[in-house]
Amino acid sequence: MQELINRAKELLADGTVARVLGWKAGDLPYNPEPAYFETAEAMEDFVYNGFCGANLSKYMIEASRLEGKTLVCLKPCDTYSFNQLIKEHRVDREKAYIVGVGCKGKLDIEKVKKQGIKGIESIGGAEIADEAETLTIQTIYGEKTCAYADVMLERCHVCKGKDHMVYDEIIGESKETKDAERFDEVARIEAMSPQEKFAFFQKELSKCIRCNACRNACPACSCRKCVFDSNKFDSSQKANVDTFEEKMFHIIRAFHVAGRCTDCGECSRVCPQGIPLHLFNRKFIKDIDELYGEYQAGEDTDSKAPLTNYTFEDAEPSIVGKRG
Amino acid sequence: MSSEKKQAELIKEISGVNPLKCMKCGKCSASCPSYNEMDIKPHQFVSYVINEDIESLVNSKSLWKCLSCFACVERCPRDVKPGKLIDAARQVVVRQKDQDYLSPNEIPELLDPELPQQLLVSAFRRYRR
Amino acid sequence: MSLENKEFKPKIVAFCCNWCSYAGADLAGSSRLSYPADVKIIRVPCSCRVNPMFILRAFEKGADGVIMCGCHPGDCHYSTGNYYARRRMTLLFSMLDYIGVENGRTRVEWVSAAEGVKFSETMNSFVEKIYSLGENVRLGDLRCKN
Amino acid sequence: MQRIGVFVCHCGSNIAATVDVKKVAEMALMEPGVVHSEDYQYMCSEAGQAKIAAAIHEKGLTGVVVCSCSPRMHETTFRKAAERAGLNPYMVEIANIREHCSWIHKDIEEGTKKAVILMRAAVAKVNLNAPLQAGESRVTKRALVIGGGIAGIQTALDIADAGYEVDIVEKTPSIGGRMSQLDKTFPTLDCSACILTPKMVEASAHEKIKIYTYSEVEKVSGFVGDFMVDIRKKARSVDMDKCTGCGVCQEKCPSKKAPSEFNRGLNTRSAIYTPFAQAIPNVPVIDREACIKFKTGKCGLCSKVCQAGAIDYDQQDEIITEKYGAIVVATGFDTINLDKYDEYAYSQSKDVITSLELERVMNAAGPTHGHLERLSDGKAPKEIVFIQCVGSRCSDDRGKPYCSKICCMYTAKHAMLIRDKYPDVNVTVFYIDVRTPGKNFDEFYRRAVEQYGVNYIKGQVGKVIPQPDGKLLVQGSDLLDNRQILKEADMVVLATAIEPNPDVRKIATMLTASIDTNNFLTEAHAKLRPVESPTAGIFLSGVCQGPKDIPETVAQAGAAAVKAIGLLAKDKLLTNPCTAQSDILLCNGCSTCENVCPYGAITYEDKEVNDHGIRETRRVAVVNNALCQGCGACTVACPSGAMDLQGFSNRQIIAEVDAICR
Repeated sequence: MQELINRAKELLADGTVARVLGWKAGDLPYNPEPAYFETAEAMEDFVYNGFCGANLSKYMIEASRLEGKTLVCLKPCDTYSFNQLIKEHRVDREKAYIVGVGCKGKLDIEKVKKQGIKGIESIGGAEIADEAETLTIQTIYGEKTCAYADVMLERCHVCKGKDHMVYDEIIGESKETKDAERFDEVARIEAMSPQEKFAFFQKELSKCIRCNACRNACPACSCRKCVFDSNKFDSSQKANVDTFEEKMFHIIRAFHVAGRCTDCGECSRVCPQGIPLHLFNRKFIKDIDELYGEYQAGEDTDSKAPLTNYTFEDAEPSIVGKRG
Repeated sequence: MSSEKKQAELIKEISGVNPLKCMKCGKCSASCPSYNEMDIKPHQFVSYVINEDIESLVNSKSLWKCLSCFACVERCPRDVKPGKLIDAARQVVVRQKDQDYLSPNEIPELLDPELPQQLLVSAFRRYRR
Repeated sequence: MSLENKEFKPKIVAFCCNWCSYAGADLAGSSRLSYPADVKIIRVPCSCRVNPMFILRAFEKGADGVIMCGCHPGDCHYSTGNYYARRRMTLLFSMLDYIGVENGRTRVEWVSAAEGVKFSETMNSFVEKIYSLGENVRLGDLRCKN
Repeated sequence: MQRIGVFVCHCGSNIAATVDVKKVAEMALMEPGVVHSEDYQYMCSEAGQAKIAAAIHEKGLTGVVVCSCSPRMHETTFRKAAERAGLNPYMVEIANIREHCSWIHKDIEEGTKKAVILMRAAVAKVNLNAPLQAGESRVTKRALVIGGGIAGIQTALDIADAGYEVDIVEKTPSIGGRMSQLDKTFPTLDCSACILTPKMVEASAHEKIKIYTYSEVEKVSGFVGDFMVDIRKKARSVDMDKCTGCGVCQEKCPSKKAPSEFNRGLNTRSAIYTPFAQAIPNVPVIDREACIKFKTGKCGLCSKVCQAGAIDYDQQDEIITEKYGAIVVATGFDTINLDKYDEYAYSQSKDVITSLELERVMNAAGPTHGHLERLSDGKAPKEIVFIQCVGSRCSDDRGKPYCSKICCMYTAKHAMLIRDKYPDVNVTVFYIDVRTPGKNFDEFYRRAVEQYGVNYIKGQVGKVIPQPDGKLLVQGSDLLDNRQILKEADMVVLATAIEPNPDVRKIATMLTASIDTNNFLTEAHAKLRPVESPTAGIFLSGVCQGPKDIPETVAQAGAAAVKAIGLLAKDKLLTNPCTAQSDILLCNGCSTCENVCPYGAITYEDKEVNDHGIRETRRVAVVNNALCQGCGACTVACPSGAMDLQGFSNRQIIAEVDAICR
């Protein structure tokens, strides 16, 4: 972390960048939040540890409009989102100085809490410089430990790899943390009976409180104004508006990001209700891979997206019924 | 439904043929190797079915003169397949119970080594289902 | 057609492209080829104009089945529209299947302007399918709050 | 709020018999925005249109819904009527209660219920309609004719005579097409070449006509009035400007084994060749597959003997890009492949030939120099059997479901000509029906029977069996005599079904012209617009639209020309105002829409926007309304809903959905 801070100060000092986009400590030991730093002094608040899951790519849409370059810290998986945003002309590559930061998997505080660890005062071992495989947690009930890998975010178990897709320099080491198959969960649901599938999603989706956290965090959901906030699809009767929004929100959101979603997992990470929203996006990705050939959004900045492309021999929609 | 109509429907069902598709080109009769033996000619089969006169068809010589060579089925440009119609008529007869017919067990001892193979094959086509 | 469930009158929305399928439906009409009145057609310029939101909207408003018809692949009046539509609908239908909605409720058929017979046959078989599936309960509310 | 008038048409009894029109009109008054409704016998009549106009004036209508036949039928009629009454034509919508309702339902209660729902959907849509203004686009005053047969030539001549430039693109080395292969024509028996070649010459000499032979259309973009076409001029290997057409190269060419396309492969030609003596242009091409120079690098004899120095082995294909206002398709036909009709022994015996091959045999320039002889041994036939409907009227996948239309007449012609020239030859025709609708056609057929003694037998042939002695045993049936016939023949002629030129599918795709299951191009209306494709600016000439004989082809060619001239005579075209439009405040500038636009109508510009007080420069999508054809692909690709289609907006379609599901 110190290397990162020193380098950032250097670049601020020589005027290469006007500001730094990173994380600062939050009000709890496990909730650092995205922040801009414009001076060396401000950099004192900078943190980077296992709880810095937030994908900062999306902030670059805004930062691209600011005066001067912005140093942005991107983890390997964040760089996919950044590439996708370049492809969609949403960020200006010239306005970004990308520091590819090392990542050995990011942590999920909910999983820590699920282990019965409560009243957390501080957490050791969540800083990237340590090679520690365990977290040491000071709580009001005394010291507790848990294995790092056991409390990683779901997305880190299906890590896309430790390589940054786009960067100006790399600081820190990364580690591939993949120990599960990305589509296993989707396949498990696919194998269910329609009743079971419906019951599963009914249970999950009925938790939704429409707080829009998923939408706000998603780097693909970057519309200036979401269709759910504009009147472009409403009928003239205002009374209809809310219900349609409410009922179809997640499926429409997933469809809008289909072929553009990099599977960064932010939607599930930020959901306060713990809905596994990534399962929608990942279903689309699985279908796209199977029907139209492997495609990873954000791997490059110029390939044609699956939904703006076609072949003469594409599968017919009836394949859905035939696959069984 | 009259019994005649029932019979005609049965023929259509067994054969899977829609006799109304026939355009009366006569290619079936032109293809038939047993044409001269038949009293009702292949191209006429359809009209017997359309006119619901299955009785005549069942009692015709043609019923047993058809070799089931299926040349007419093969060549019919309209997918009408007179061979299937007459075969269906035979089925109607065969399906009538308690009739005195040859049982498959009796066949081996009746076999004559001089019998031409073709005859056997066509006999199996005719009687096996 | 099975009409055992006399109470149930399904609502079926058919999106038809102006150039092929809508004309095919016209031909079915002028050829007096009947299909159930449960089907109501909405004219769109091309199958690629059909937004998944329209389909979801229809279900949310109580439709029991939605069918989309367009020109045969390769024959699109706008060259490529139906190729995009094909991908969009495949993915949408797969998603609906994934969340447990009976996939018989959605269908895509390619019907040309000359295929009045196919149009009527398609609608007959689709309506029959919807009758067999019964009322749509699952898609009414994806959030599924009762 | 709109002030909408709903007009319900009885269409005589077409609608009124299964829809309670009064009830529909009554129910309409309960819909939001509807201030007037009425029903009338024939809304499309002058009196009906007057009622609409009167209501617009008296009730101050801002929108109109007509419940009537398909919008494909009378949408324009009603929109024009509204326009005359001072209403924006795009404020009119049609509820299709005839084709989509009264004609398919029998129960009046059911029909009425559905009609009411269709009316509601249309009212819901009109509530959200906005006045639209048609734009203008220019017309390139030049036509393209694809195909240089009699259809293409006639169309080109007629357009050129009206004073417009025309280009003909012909795939083969010469114009002339199928008609140039024919010997005589029915029902007057005049020589085909004698009536065709003057037209070919006229076309080639016409100052307004440019002919690209040995060329193919490669790419078409643009739209009515402004098509951009790439034409591939295949390398001829002969300089067209230098060649004098002396023909010495063809005489001297040592490679003479290539099958002659013009003579249907019945004899051979040289590697450097003109398809036939009267070819236009009279400039040979080198068939590079057959040419020794191209195959081995040695030879070059043609180059040596060419006094004009016209031979150019290094010539390359050339792409010509040209703009056209109208395109006429005249791609013609071919006979079907007979591989699946083995019972007629076509592949087994040289003496079983198609009718088109017989044309070449009968022709003085053909492989037998016009002598009727068997191709196997050159002997004069004594007994000839004609078999009709080979591959026509078939419901299986071996043939075509349609009647090829021309066979009955050309067979009568062949039979008559043979009996006339060789009275000792017996001619038998096996037929299913003899179809002779046409002026002097049945008389012609009767002459073949009565005057020339051609033996017509009603019944098909089941099999043709080649005999060891070279004869052909024909097994057919005589349905009228109820007997089977076995006939020994020396020659069998098959009236082979015709099918559209196989290239037409590719061309139709390029032109986005629709095509039916038999590969015939679809006309815009089967009765009222038979020479126009549903795609604006594309016209149909000749057999590419459906089987027809020469006079019909020439008539249709003229009709297609008139339609093309009608288009070219305009300086400007009104464009469809139902185009996409981007809301710059919602646009993300993400380029997704640009990627799906088939017309390249969307570009991105940096624009100054004022987003509720925030002024900034944004990259936003801009639609070129002249290029946009209104398919709507972009509207669905756009995630934010910034892109919308005028006339079929998201809100309009959703309103229709809601009305139907209400």
